[in-house]
Amino acid sequence: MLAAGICMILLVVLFGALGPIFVDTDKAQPLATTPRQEPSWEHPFGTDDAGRDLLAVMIVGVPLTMRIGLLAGTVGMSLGVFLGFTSGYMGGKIDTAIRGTVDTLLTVPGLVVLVSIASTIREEISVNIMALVVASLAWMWPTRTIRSQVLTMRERAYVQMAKLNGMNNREIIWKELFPNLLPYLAANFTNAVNWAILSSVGLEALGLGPQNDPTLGMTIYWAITFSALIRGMWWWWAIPIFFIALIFVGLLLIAAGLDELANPKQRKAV
Amino acid sequence: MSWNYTVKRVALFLIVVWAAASVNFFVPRLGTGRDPIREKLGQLAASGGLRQDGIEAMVKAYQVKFGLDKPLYVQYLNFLGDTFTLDLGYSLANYPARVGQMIGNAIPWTIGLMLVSVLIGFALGTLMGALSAWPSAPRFVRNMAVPLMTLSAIPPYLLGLIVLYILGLKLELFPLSGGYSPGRLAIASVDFYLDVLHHSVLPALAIVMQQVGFWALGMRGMMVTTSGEDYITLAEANGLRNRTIFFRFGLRNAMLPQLTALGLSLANVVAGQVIVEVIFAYPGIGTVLFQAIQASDYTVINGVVLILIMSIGLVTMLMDFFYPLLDPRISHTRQN
Amino acid sequence: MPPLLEARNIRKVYHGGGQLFGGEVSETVACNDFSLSIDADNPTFTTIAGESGSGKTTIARMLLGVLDPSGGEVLYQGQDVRDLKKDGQQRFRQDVQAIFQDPFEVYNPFYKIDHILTTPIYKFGLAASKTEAYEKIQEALRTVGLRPEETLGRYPHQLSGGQRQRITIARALLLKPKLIIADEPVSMVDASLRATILAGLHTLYKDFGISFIYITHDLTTAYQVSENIIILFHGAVAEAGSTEKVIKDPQHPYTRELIQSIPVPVPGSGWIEEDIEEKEVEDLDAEVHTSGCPYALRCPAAMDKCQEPPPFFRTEGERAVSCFLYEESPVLQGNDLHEVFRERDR
Amino acid sequence: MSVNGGNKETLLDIRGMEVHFETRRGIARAVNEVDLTLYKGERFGLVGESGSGKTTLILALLRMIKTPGFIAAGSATLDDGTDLLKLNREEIRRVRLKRVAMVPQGAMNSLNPVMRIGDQLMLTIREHAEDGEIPDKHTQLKQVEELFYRVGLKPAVARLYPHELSGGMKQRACIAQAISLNPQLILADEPTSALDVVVQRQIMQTLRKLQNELDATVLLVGHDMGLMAQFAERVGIMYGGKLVEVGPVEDIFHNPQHPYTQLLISSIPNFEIKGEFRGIPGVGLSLLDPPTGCLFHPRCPKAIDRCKSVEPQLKEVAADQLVSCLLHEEDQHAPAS
Repeated sequence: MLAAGICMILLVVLFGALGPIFVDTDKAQPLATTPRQEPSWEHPFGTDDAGRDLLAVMIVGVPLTMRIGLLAGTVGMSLGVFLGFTSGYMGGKIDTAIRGTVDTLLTVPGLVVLVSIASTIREEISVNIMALVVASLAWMWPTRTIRSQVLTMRERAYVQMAKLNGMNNREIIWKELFPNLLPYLAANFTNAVNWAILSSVGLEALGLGPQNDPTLGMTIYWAITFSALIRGMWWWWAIPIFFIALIFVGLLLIAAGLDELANPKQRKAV
Repeated sequence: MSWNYTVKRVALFLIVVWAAASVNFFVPRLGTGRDPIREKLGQLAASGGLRQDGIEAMVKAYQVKFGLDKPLYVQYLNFLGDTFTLDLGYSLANYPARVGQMIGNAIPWTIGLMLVSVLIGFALGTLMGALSAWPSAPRFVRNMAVPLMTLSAIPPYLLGLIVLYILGLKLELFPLSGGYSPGRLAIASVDFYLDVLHHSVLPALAIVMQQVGFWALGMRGMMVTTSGEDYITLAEANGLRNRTIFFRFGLRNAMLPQLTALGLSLANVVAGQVIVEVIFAYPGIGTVLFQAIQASDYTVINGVVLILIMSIGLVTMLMDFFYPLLDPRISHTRQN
Repeated sequence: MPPLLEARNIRKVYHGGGQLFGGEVSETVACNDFSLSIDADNPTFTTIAGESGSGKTTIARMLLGVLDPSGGEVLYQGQDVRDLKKDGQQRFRQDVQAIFQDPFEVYNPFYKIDHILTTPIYKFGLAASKTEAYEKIQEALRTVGLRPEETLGRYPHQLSGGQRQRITIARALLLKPKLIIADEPVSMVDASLRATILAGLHTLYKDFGISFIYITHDLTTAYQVSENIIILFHGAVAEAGSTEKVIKDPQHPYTRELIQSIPVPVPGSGWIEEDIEEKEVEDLDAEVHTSGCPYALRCPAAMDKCQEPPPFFRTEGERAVSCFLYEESPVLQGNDLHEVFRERDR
Repeated sequence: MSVNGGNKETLLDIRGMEVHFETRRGIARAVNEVDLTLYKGERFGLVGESGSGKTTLILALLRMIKTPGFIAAGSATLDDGTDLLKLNREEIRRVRLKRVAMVPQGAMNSLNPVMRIGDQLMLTIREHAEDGEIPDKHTQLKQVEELFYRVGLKPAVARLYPHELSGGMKQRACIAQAISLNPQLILADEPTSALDVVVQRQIMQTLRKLQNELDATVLLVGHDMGLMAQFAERVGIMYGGKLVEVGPVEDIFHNPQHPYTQLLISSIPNFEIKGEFRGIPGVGLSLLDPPTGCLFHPRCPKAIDRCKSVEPQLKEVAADQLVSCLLHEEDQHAPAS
């Protein structure tokens, strides 16, 4: 599972990295080519209403979407690791406060809050700001799951043994807990990236994305706005969906594979 | 259920609503000046998104309402008061339509679609996930884990585009958009309800497909753990029928964490649903939100956000209250 | 000179179910007013015995300083372990060590078993060089009957339970502590290996002069290894004294019931046939929450007086019993079990 | 060979039972050519350390071995000729509880946490009733209360959930369930290992009393020799999936024949010896890489050369006492060339 997932993501990354060598990315701008062309040898993915070549759009857009996901995932995860470890290991009042906040915030529909934020700063949204907006909510799940993992691990006898071996809290966290949590953290990170991409695509599909960058979500937004579906321009929406699906399934497979590594109980059953 | 717990839980709900309302109040006032309404209206008028005749009337209405000459805290208190009485003000783009009215018209559509599709998705997904981890289930069921996982990974609105294309456009089995056929009178008749049902199949299908995958995946993990429990072994040793063990011992127990997850993920479910409505031009709250975003209609956007947060908060609270009925080990009262 | 380790009226109350928003708080007294002291210069082997829920592991963890008592204090050389400065902390860790129940769980699965042996050497500066450290480790492993070449460099799951437990004993040996708290060290080991492990502990006590606090639910092994015994019931001490006396001639009604319940490995001795007087306890929580003698609800000899907490009566020099049946005997001053144990040593 | 000593009637005859587990590193023989006869109304104790195959044997009799394990060979015939190992799924389901019942090891977790105790018992009774003969709710409840009375539980327990019961009460409820259809054979897998000794004695006495009333056979599996000495009439010793010695409890404890049994008996701690520790030397065997010949020979103080190559067979050495050891084969027969 892990290998299949990594292959899929690698494929997507290579597509974005090597694409510019073969295809002129200027054709991702409006009015670059003839509009409304079906897929053909000249335009393998077709062109849209505004005359953008969709192959070029994908080559520019896929890395942009991945970048939003990675940036937001990294920020969210870093916060999650910090808060999760603090909460789980320290316990007491700090834990109660962090856990209470996270559990409360989780019941708030994240995307809807993002809509509210994004619509206020709509004009200024760029790819990086988009990532920051999404990151503002991407830390909650990691905090929650890492906390509960740390909580169970903290009770393990080897942590007590480490205390008796004279290790201090910092050493116990980094030398005893962290290595064992690595697969969990990797799976968590993958999930955070996945969530970030999901949210950014969702916001973009509502028109709340970077207006001048052809991310995957914005491409879908334009396709919806200009009724590509009813007009039979299937390539306009099907192609970004294909890439989004590829990214999501790839990330999910990686996360599931890592989970299996971390959790031998699941491993037996599969 | 103890009083103490009830009071605490209701208080938490009110805090969430209060926090959401406060964010709604302060965020628009951060960047802009002291008169956000006039400023927003100015922007709208400049881009031609507003009917001219409404502007002055609306500005006046808002000034009276918020007392913009009054200090900020008075404005804030007024705003909170309005929020808790569900008075959400006027739509900027469709004055004199009231936000509450617009949302009120849309909400039955959303709730209907959502309730049905989430329930079907949850039930089907839970069952399939449980079967896929049950050692004595047929082989083909156990092999379904991978396709289910793929489905769960794709957001419902993207699935929506695909089913819309295949079942709506190509096969012409279902209408492409809307909640009912244009021109049909929205009166309570069998014909009308059938029409509504017909229109809701595709958006519901899109949500159900993704939901099935999501719940199946979670349930599979829970079922793997549950099927190793001692009480499953003893039930088998006691010669209970396989079906009884599966439903009353396996599924019943493995489902409990799923229900907690349902409460927690409801927020995400709703968000995904909002975009599905846009794709299908379904007359629900998502479409209202989408149109408001396109028209920069901030009062409507904020109203929708607030209503969504409130209703999800309400549902999670109710679920917390009902959970002890399902799991006798959890109790909100002290054991004596 | 203050004793090496002293528990002074320690108490532990657990609060359950408390959350920011939800759950009611319930209290469980896991340990009520426990006092004990261990001298450094005169090694002793003391058993703390009790059934599940008696609070024995809670006491062990408080003595080790990994769990803070809710009341009272644990003193290391006269100083509260919570207030120890860095070097004091270091000496405390070195002097008071532990062996745990599950010989698999104490190993971090990420590291080879060497980790558990090299860390204390490095942390406590026990060796000047890598070679010296390695020699010390080898020597310790050989002392507990393991071949270093068969154990070092392996991961915990590659060794048997018996080997793993012996390595933790080697670790304790490496540190040369003055006191080892062994929490159910043989309960998860097969019977045939149990003897080997217990023999290892006994060697450390006899040959290396290390004191032991042996925590167990198994009175037969307690009898084999220990000189003093403390019987716990629901967080309170029922009876304490020399192992020989307490086990061969139990005085507290609970101790009697406990010892009669042990199936002796002699066929046909009537354990299964003999009718036992069973007093069913209606309310399980009542025993935990009572202010009087916790055993009173089941006790065949219960009296009205048992609603009050019984003090320790010193029924003889080497024994104290917390039961009103012995109220003729003098009351043990200050609950100091050490007084009783010292009598045996004289 | 004659296994039937005296005039006891055979209840279950196990012949050549083999249970294998397929692992990545080869096949592990968890139960290895086991022959065992259980008589009607007797209390038989099966002793072994972890990994000796005693629990696997019980699960195999109930046909509950899960993949990667499987029953590779053998038969287990009840007194009416039914071979447990050959029944189809529905047939074995009907045998469970009705003829062969199990008292579980982990009573703490053996009851469905979301069902009231009474409902669980009634469900079991209904599932075993013939179609159309399902008793009404009132009769079922009466039946449950009667069962509770027999195991020493109050009728009110029927309305409680498992988490509201103490460990001992849970195990009583499990025993009530096990005897609900008057089984001929009760398989008890370390039924008291999770309980305190005071409660252990009460539970074992209850089990003993019920066994008498039902005239059922109890197969008690465990490693606590004291418990075996007190409860069992006959004892079997397992090592590495093989039965190495079977005999009356007095003989096993006072006159053990197999070197492993001898070491096992001498390693039991008691209140007579202080400061002396006798164990069994060496390490337990790996089922994946078993030694040739006698499985115990690498640890056996009395091993002879032939033990390394010749697999001993279970042979009768005294009345009712069977041992699988070459030393005894040598005693009886002239050394084979």
